Amino acid sequence: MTNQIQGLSFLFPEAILVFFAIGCCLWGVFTNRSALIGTYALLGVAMSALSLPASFGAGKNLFFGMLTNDPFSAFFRQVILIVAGLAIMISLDYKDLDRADLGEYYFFLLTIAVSLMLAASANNLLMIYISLESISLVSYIMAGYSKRDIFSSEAGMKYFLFGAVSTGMTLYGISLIYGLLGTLSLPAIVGQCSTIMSEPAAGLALLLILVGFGFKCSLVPFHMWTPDVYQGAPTPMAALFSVGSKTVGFAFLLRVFVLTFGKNFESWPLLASMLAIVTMTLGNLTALEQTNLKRLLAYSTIAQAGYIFLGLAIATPMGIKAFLFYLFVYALMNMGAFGAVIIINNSLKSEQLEDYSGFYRRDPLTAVTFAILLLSLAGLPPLAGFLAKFFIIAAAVEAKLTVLAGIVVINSVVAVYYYVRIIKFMFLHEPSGQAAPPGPCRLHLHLVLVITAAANLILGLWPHAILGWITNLLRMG
Amino acid sequence: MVNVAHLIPLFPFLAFWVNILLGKTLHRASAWISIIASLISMVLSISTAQGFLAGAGSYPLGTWLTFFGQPIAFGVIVDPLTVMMLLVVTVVATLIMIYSVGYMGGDPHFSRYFAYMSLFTASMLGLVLADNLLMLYIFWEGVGLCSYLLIAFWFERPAAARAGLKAFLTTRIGDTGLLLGIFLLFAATGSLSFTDLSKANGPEWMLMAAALLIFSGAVGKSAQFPLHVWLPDAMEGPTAVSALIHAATMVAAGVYLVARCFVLFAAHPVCLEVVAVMGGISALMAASIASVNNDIKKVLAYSTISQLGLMMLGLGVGGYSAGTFHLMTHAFFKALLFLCAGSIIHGVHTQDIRLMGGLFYRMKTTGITFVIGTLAIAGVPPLSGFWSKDEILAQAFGPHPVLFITALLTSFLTAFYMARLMLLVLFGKSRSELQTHESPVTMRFPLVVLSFFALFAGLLGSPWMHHAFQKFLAFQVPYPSEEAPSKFVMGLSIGVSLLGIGLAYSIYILHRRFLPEGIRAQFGWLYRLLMNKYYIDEIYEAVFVQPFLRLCRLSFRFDMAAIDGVVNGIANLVRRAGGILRRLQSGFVQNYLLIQTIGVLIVIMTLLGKLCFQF
Amino acid sequence: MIPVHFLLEVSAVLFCAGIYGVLTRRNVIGILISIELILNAANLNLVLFDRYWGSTDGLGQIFALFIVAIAAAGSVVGLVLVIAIYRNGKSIFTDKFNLLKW
Amino acid sequence: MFPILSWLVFLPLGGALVVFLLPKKEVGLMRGVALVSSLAVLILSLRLCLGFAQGKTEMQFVEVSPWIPQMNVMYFLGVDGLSVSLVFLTALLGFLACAASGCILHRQKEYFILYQLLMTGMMGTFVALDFFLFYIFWELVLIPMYFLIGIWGGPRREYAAMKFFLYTLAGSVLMLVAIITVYFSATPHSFNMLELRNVTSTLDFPLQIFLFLAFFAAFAIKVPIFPFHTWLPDAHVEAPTPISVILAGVLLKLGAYGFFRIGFPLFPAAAHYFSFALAILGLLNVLYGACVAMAQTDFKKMIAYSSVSHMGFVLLGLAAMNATGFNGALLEMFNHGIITGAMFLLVGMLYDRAHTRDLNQFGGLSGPMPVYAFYLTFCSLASLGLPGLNGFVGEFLSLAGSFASYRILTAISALGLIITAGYFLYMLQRVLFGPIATNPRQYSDLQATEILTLTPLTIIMIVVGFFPIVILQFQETAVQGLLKWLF
Repeated sequence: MTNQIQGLSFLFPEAILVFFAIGCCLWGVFTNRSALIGTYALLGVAMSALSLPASFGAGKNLFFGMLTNDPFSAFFRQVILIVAGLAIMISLDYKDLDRADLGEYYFFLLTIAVSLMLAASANNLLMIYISLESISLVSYIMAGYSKRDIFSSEAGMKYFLFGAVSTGMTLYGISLIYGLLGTLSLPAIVGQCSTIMSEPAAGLALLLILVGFGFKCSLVPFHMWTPDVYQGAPTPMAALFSVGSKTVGFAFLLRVFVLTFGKNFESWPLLASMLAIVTMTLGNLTALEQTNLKRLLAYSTIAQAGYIFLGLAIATPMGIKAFLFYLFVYALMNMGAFGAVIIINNSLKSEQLEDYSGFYRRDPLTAVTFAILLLSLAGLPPLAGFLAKFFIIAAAVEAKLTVLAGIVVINSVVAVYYYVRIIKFMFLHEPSGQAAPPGPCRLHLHLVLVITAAANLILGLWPHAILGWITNLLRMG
Repeated sequence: MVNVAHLIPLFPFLAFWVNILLGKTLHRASAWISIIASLISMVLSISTAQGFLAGAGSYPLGTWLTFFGQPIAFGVIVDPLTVMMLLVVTVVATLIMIYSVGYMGGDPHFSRYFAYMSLFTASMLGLVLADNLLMLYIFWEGVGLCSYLLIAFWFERPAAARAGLKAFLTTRIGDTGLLLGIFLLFAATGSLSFTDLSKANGPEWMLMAAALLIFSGAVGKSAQFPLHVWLPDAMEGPTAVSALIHAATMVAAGVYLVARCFVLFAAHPVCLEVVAVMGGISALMAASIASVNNDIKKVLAYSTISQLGLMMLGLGVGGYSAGTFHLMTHAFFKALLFLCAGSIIHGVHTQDIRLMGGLFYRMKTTGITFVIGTLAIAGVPPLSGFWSKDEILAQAFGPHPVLFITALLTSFLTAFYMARLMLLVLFGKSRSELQTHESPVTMRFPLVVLSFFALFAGLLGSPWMHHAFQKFLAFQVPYPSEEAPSKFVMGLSIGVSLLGIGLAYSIYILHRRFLPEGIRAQFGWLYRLLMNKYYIDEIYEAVFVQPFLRLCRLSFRFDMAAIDGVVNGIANLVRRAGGILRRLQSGFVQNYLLIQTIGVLIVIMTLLGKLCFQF
Repeated sequence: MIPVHFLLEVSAVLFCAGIYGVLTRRNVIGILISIELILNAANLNLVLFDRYWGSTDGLGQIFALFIVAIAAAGSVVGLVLVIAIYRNGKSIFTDKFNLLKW
Repeated sequence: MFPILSWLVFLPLGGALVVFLLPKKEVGLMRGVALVSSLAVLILSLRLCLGFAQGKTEMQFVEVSPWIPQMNVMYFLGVDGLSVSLVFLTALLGFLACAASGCILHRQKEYFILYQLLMTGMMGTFVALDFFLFYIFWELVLIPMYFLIGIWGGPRREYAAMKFFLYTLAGSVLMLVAIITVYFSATPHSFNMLELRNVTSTLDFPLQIFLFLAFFAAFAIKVPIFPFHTWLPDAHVEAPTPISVILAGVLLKLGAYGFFRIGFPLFPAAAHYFSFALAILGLLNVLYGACVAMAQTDFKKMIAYSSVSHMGFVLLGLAAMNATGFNGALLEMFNHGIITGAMFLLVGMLYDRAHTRDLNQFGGLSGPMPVYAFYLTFCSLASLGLPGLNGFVGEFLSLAGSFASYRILTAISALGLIITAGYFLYMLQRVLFGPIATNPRQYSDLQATEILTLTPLTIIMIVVGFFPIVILQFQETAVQGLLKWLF
């Protein structure tokens, strides 16, 4: 029983989030319009974050091994809370939400956050499936959140159909694993899996599992939903999908494929690195000709997922380190970038690239911070994005996979084109048409941008803290 | 004894800067700054000469740079050759500058002209003082620059600008050879110093190649065949410039260079042979062209080429002192001739000799000095040209019959065309209504002084003064002793000179025709060939210049189309690939699922295949 | 006693039928039903393997129950989205929805 | 000890911050700040040169402190004979180009911020001795440069800026892979450029070749070496005058400097192996660049291709693998910076008056613009390698050095001297000589400020031309040290 009580203390941050989510829901029942609901939700995330360190003291295996309290879970939960906080902040000033049911909106948002956090600690395939589904179900709704918007509905629909099939495949894979081993607990599987890996069914099962996870991370060929959903969904949600869901997807991949099956799954490095390469290349190439910003960012996230996944594919300590660092930095970069898209959409009512012309003249702060974020995404020094890519390349080189490193760098050159093209429109072009007055000051959004841009700059030059954290974490994990 | 030799070029150099920077304020006074600077140089040169006679010699000044671990010193060489050159250059330069005061009087860029002249003087003096090939090369290019600037001095004239370009480029071809020669010499011997040349030992072929490459520099500078084409065009510059640079001093630098490196050539008979043959070709070719040309300056220009060729020939047949002797006398009488021509042009405002005539009576001083110059170059004793030319003929006589005949023929032609020039310009009746006037005193004074030199400078090397000049040159220099001219050679030389003058007289004064009908009809092709300078310019244009320019345009097009095309092509290819790949995203969700399923199937196939077949 | 492999084959057929349905049906409701087939294939597997391993904790069966519940929730969400899209696009055929593409 | 190198690198950044804080309208003040900061950099660099001990092979003014200890990245700055003259060149051209930035007529605030950022990047590249730091500075140059060309450039600025950015980036990312490979080859892993050579020179030969080629990709594009040069004419032509000055004067040197600092010392075997290939590339650069320059009608493009040609001499000197060649290459880098900087300034001055760069539209400018004519002639002569001016010494030493190693090849590339003279004089003929252009009134002669920006450069041309020892003395020892290491 002590185990379970300890477990409750572990779940304290999640509990706070649930509490605030229900609060949001109730508040929304009474008044729907209050912008304070968002602030309230933000408060919930903040309190949850404050309570997070205390939860690390709980034991390692919780709830009959359904959850684990390992360093990775700690890492992912922190990332998720940061992302959730940023998502709420960019939602606060999202104009298209002005007439929506805010109570509902923040309820769902916090629910996703809770599911993400649970997923981060899931240590049993059953738990993984449940958390995966609970993230997905809420996400489908959120993607189709703008009820009167056909684009949003279509996005929701596509997300749902694609997701349901993918998770169905994963489920089938899990059932096969259960059939092969008779257990779903990951630590138990570690001990046994060496016996089954020669069976074709094991490979089939793992591959089917990979479908669902790859769907979350939008790895090629499980990525097809990504651009459509990001484009149609409300922008803060797209941001959350692109970062939160991906974080969890990668957490699953790390836990299942690297930590659990890793050593016995001989095809993994080859399979994963092929997938990573295809992912980054396809993402980058397809992004080149995009004109809708959200769609462009969607393809960019696909490419970024490829880089991140390469860290897992290499799966050396250096690879894992690079993977974690990249994921962290990616969360910051991408949230900021989507924030910038929201600001610009607020003032221009457009997400088309050509309408970004001369945006620098209208709102220099946004333009400059957005440019920093884009350059960081492109991986140019001295920004954090560079360091992240640097580690990935370093991991590849260290593992004597110099060819992979070469592919990564060439990809990053291709990527620069479309990132810089956005910058080109914002800075090099003159504003077209009549100069619309800049929208009202959107404090939160600017704050998000400044924070993420500054973080990218600082992490690029002084990554000590994060690096130390990750190194420490790897030593413990 | 104070060494002052290194200060000689300094003053003209300072004068250059003063004139170029303060030109606007100085205006007329800039001429006197340049003249005074040259005068100081002249005085210093004389004192250097005295010092040399008193036993002073070369001395180093410092290190310029390190070259393959060897310091390249810049130092001053003081030997008979240098002393002679110093005196010639300073005297002629000073006189010509004085002349220019009058000649360039009305020019708006008066001070710039004198600045360039001073810079030239400085470079030329530096050239003759340089004690190693590298320093020589530096000043060598310096005089080339001044030549360029002064040829293109009247920049509004497109022809002048073109001529400047041509001069610089043509000489640069030779200079590049010289540079390579310097490299090669250094590679072979490890030294560039002139004093080390005599003990130069290295691979035979390298030394030979070096000597030939060095000679190519001389060919360019001294306008020898095949790089002679620039000199006639260079006559676009002011005539005083032509006198100083393109007659007396700079073009002689090539001869000076060969003389300076004479030991190197002398050690390889083949090289000497080449020098002699090239000189002979140039001499005869230029002399033949000069015989038909109608531009007073061009005639003199070809005459210069011819005379320089003769000097080369002299050096080539081993006549070290003969060549240099002719260099000195030529400097005086050719400068004189050019200045006279300048004076005439100044008076009649045309350069076409067919429009002149009878000027002797209206321009007394110019006329008399012109006659003296003509007789000197034609080799009429006892004027200076006779003695020096005689030396060369004497050297060639005997061992080199072909060269000797060439030289003799050149002498004949020289006498002929100079007489033709003189007769057409000065005598006979005026053939057009040209206003003429005698030139101002600043222009006449140098003429008188130079004609004095033209009259008597040759005596220094005559038997009457026991070949003092030759002995002076051989002083401290271990060169092979040379033949003294025999009576036979002398007689022959006088004979061809008089023959040439006589022929010209009979054609142009007695028959008063430019060319008798019969001859013209019979030798029409020859005449056209000569009038067109053997079509060498046209051949160069067609064989080198135009194909090269075409090559340049072609390479530019290649650059744009091929190289940049590949770069842009790759970029476009990548972008187009993106454009195609995005079409995969059809918008139909079931297509997406299909792609996903196919992807999974492919992976399964490979994985299963790998498991089953262990590939 | 039905042989294990027989049931496994049934579930595999179910799974493939589900995938096939998902790929071929143009009606969203039809696709929803096909998804249920996939889930049920997994359910069948889980229950089968539970028996096969003779597990004491009944993990497979519990999992199956979870799936049933989640599938129900999933269907609800799916139907919600079908209604939303019908309201906006007046159609529930997937080949009518390709506003978002390229 | 006064951290002079840090000051040199980060002073412009401070200037950029100050400009950032100024209100947008205070254009004069911004210019003032930028000028003062670049002047301070210039003075500091002079101080550096004066304090530089010439007889020492090792690094001087070294600043070391740990930076990212997890990766063993150090903040490691220092100069030796290879870099000190380039630091001075950067500071000088930085100052002069800043002074010539009057032609920037809009968005001055951004301009001066970016300009000073660029200065930091360039300066940092020359003094960084830690690979990681070096790479950061190396890439840092790209971003401001992109904006500087893209915002203030000519009609095709966006194309040129993007091309420059992507092309140079493509090269440098390969260098990044090589840097990381080198990093892992050492135990303990290290980014220290100086110590790594002990490790890298012992790697197996194929690996050395591979790494050298990766570095080569980065440097070759920057130099630029034929056939990787096509970004250069576009970028140079489109960039505004001060940026062209920086591009040609400093940026191209980064590549050649890379060979000296990294390519050769780290991979001596590869350097020996490739030296003949480098010499051939140098020959191609010289001749091809000169030929293409000859065919130009655009003044700026001509100068741009002349840069290609001149950098060929640097390559020849580099490939010579002897002291004279190395000295010549280093000196030629310095000289080319000075001369081409001045040339671009001159082109800019003419463009400001005529609003065209078409060489066929000019003529007879010697008349209305005698001072301009003087400077243009002077710089052209320096560029075509007239003895007595600095261009000659560098070319001479480079050629002499390579002649000792490759006779025929050098003899062929000496043809470049003739062609160079050809296109420069042809340019002079078209611009300065001939009948006076149609509207002489618009060609006012140079103003005092313009003369002031040109004069220091011309003085340097003369001083170095007559006393090359002024520059050579700095690099002599370092070159000896490098050679000792190579053989």
